[in-house]
Amino acid sequence: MKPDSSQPASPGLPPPTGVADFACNDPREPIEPTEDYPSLPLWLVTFAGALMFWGGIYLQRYSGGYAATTYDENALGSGLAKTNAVAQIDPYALGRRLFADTCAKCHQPDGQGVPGQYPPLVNSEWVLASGPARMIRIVLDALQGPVKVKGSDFNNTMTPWRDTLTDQQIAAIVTYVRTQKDWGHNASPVTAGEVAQIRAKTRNHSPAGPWTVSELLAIPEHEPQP
Amino acid sequence: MIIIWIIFVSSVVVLPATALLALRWTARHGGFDDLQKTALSIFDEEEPVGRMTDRFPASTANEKKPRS
Amino acid sequence: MNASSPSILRALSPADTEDESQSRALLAEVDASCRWPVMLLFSFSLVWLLIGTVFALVASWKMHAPDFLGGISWLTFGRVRPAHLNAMVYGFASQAGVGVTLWLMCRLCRTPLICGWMAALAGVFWNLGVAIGIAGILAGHSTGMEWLEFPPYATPILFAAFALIAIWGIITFRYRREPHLYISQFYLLGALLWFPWLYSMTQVLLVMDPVRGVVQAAVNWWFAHNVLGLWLTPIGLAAIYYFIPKVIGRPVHSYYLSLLGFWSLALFYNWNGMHHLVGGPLPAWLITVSIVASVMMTIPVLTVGLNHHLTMWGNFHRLKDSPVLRFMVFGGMSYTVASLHGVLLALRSVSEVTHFTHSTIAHAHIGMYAFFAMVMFGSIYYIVPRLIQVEWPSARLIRLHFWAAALGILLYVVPLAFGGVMQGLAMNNPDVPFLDPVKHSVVTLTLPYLKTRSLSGILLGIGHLAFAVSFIWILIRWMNAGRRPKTSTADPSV
Amino acid sequence: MKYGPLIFFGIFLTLAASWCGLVLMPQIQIGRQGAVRIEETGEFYPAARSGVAQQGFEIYRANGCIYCHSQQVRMEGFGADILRNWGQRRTVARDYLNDKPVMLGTMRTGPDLANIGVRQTSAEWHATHLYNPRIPSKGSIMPPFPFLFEKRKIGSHPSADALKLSGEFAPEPGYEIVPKPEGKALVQYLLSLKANTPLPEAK
Repeated sequence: MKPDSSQPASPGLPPPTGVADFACNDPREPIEPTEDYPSLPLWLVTFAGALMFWGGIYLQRYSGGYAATTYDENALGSGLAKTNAVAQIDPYALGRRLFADTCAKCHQPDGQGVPGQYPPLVNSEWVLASGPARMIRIVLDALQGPVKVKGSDFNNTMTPWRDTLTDQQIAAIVTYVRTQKDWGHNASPVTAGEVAQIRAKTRNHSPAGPWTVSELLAIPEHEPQP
Repeated sequence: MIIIWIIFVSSVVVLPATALLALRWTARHGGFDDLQKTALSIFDEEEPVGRMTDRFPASTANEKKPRS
Repeated sequence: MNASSPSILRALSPADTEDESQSRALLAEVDASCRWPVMLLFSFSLVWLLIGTVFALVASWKMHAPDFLGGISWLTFGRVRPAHLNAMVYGFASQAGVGVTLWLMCRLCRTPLICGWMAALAGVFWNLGVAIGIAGILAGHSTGMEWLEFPPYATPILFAAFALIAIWGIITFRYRREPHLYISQFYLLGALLWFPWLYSMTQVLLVMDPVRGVVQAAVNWWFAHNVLGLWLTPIGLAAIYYFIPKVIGRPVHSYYLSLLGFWSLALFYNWNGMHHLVGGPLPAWLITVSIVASVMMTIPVLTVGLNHHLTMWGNFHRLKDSPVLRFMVFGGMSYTVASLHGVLLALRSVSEVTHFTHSTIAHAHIGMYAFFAMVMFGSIYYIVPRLIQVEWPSARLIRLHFWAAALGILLYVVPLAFGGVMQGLAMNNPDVPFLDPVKHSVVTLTLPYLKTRSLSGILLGIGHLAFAVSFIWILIRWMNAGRRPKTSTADPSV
Repeated sequence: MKYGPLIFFGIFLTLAASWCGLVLMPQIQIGRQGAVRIEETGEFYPAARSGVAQQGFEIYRANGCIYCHSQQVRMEGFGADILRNWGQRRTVARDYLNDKPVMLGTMRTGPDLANIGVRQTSAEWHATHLYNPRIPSKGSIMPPFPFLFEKRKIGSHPSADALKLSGEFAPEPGYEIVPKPEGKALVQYLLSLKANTPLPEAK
């Protein structure tokens, strides 16, 4: 099948960049073997060089001295580790975040709980008690056995948070729940100090397991100051 | 952990050195002489330059008009 | 040993007319020898494509309707998703890739398929291995490592298939008649040799005598990313480098650039496996090395992209009447987009947001589908008519396939990449609760994007059905043509 | 370019280089890390997982939980893992010494589970959540795992670990939903996921 000469010479080829101008428009014209080869576009070579240079710098800067136990890329390599200043945390915001991660799993994000299983927190007489003493104890060592909340009965075992949450975190959660704006709560907030005091006082109770309603009712709502 | 540095330094020196040697050997043995011909090696001799060798099949099987 | 194939200079002198017929006969002989193995591989890869698409639709639907098929243990999301991944990667992509490799290697080496039984045997092993592997995953015997979920009783069969193909590749390359090494042969040889080494090394280090602790994650992601970089990408690029010049009848713009592209890919792609573990429990230097390698990948990607673009310069108007060119150019451009998106995702500050989100999935699908699958579709549309000397039955089906696939993958990738970034930003803001049925939360925020993904899945499914109908139709024609007396049908490519 | 051996050499060299860098070096550095003795408690960390929890690990692997849950806590200031109370500290290589395979996970469609055993200690909540995640956490897109549970006729009295279900989730009267051994094992595994032991390198 003869070369197709009816095809117009295609103007498409870009200006040859040092490419031997093989005569594509006249197929009869033999292609001379050429010695030179098309040189690389200069911008690509400089870009590659710049990238190599950046790579070396980045590798040296963020490799933490190639140590086996350096996980923070900013350590060792240079002094200025990324210090994120611990902003003054607003307890309400911290409480809301922790509530969403932990308590909401059972008491539901809207605080209504699950009828028959997990008691509600909204307008619960336990939450809006004048003093936080009983609520802090419940959060620390949990509650089990039959309990009446807003008229309906619950009988489930709650998980204790004594070993999981710090005093500041428990104070933030209790403050958040007691002063939740959407639920219309405005009971008194709680400080980490009060939680620490109760945590120390009830140290001997925790091995005996969660509180029961009768034990809690025996404790005054306001913690007697020492 | 001295073994790491031995491997590391040797690989950083040996690897590029072998690459450059291979490059020089290829250039000397005419590896890069005529790249343009290699680019043409996929074409048959009688395949004209610049002509399409693939198109949508004709709409009905029978009228298969050969396209110029 | 190799009959010196007629060089262009001698062919032009009139005395050499019989050379042309001789080279035309040689090509026909090469195609004829490849016919059965390659058609076998393409047919089975199409079967796996359809099975993988079904798994994909089930998995995607479960993302936003979790109770869908919820009660069946072997269809739970955790088993359907790895089944989809393996059906697509090892069932469809690798097998179609091997089919293209067989044909392309024979064409470029100008030698008929040597010991075709080896390729056919490999095909049988392959499908056996993938079938057993996927049954194992659905039964719950997955090894639990991403990209390596096949249980230990399936992987030896797969490795045997890979090894057979690699051996075949070396033999064909050894007895090649065309002295010149076209760039596609570089990539194909690379793919054929890299993958069996990679696969066997990983099986030894992770299944037979597992390394301890987090080093398993290092080996896992060294393997997983190199499956893409050293097996599928080279085959895809080899196909593009061959088919774009072949279809538009113009040699590749600069052979020199393609050499640079190959060697920089070989050097840098190897190293960037650990960008899947940014921020993870691995030494900082390991992750930094991979991030640097990922950024270095811009060099081969720009080189290859530039080379293809300049080859296509002045010929973009030809896209409208050539199906193969459409798939190839779409695949080539998606390769550049996928790689640059990958470089972006590898940077630490970006990875902090997008690491555990759906934008990783979007990146995976630009690379796997928009680049590799589309290139495979294009190659099949070019190769099959030349193998069985029968033209594709309907142009409308091919157009439907192209537009359904192209629009489908765009509808998949763009919303999911964007949704992934929003998900990441919300996840990094501790005040946004992770799950809240009513208020703005991370899970409810991603739901619309997951629904658009299911929509795009349906569109892709339509494209695959169109492809399947087209493929079965041409097989039927081939069967009928087989019975008709052998008339010398004109070479369909003219 | 006509020379095959050069290509084989190049292909082998590049793969060998990356194998040395990304596989051999980490194996040399942290491949032979052992458990470390914790001063306050005197035990070794990481302790081997109990039998039931190990069976739970196999159920976790078989059902592909890693495709939506990660098990790695990133450091303070890189993502909000610690602020979201997903962990008290970042996880390091030593936390995963006994896992085969390591379940780091790359997707967080669901929350990170590296420290779930500390954050959610109620086995009953986990069992109900696994049976149907929409019971305890409404709006969840996690698939249900009813095949890890079985519906049984109530014998003389309801069994201890029957799930407390109400409303449309409860089985018909006279029946109860009880976790199979696989279900119990998975719950025990989840409860065993704790990453709060202080380690020197995890500051």
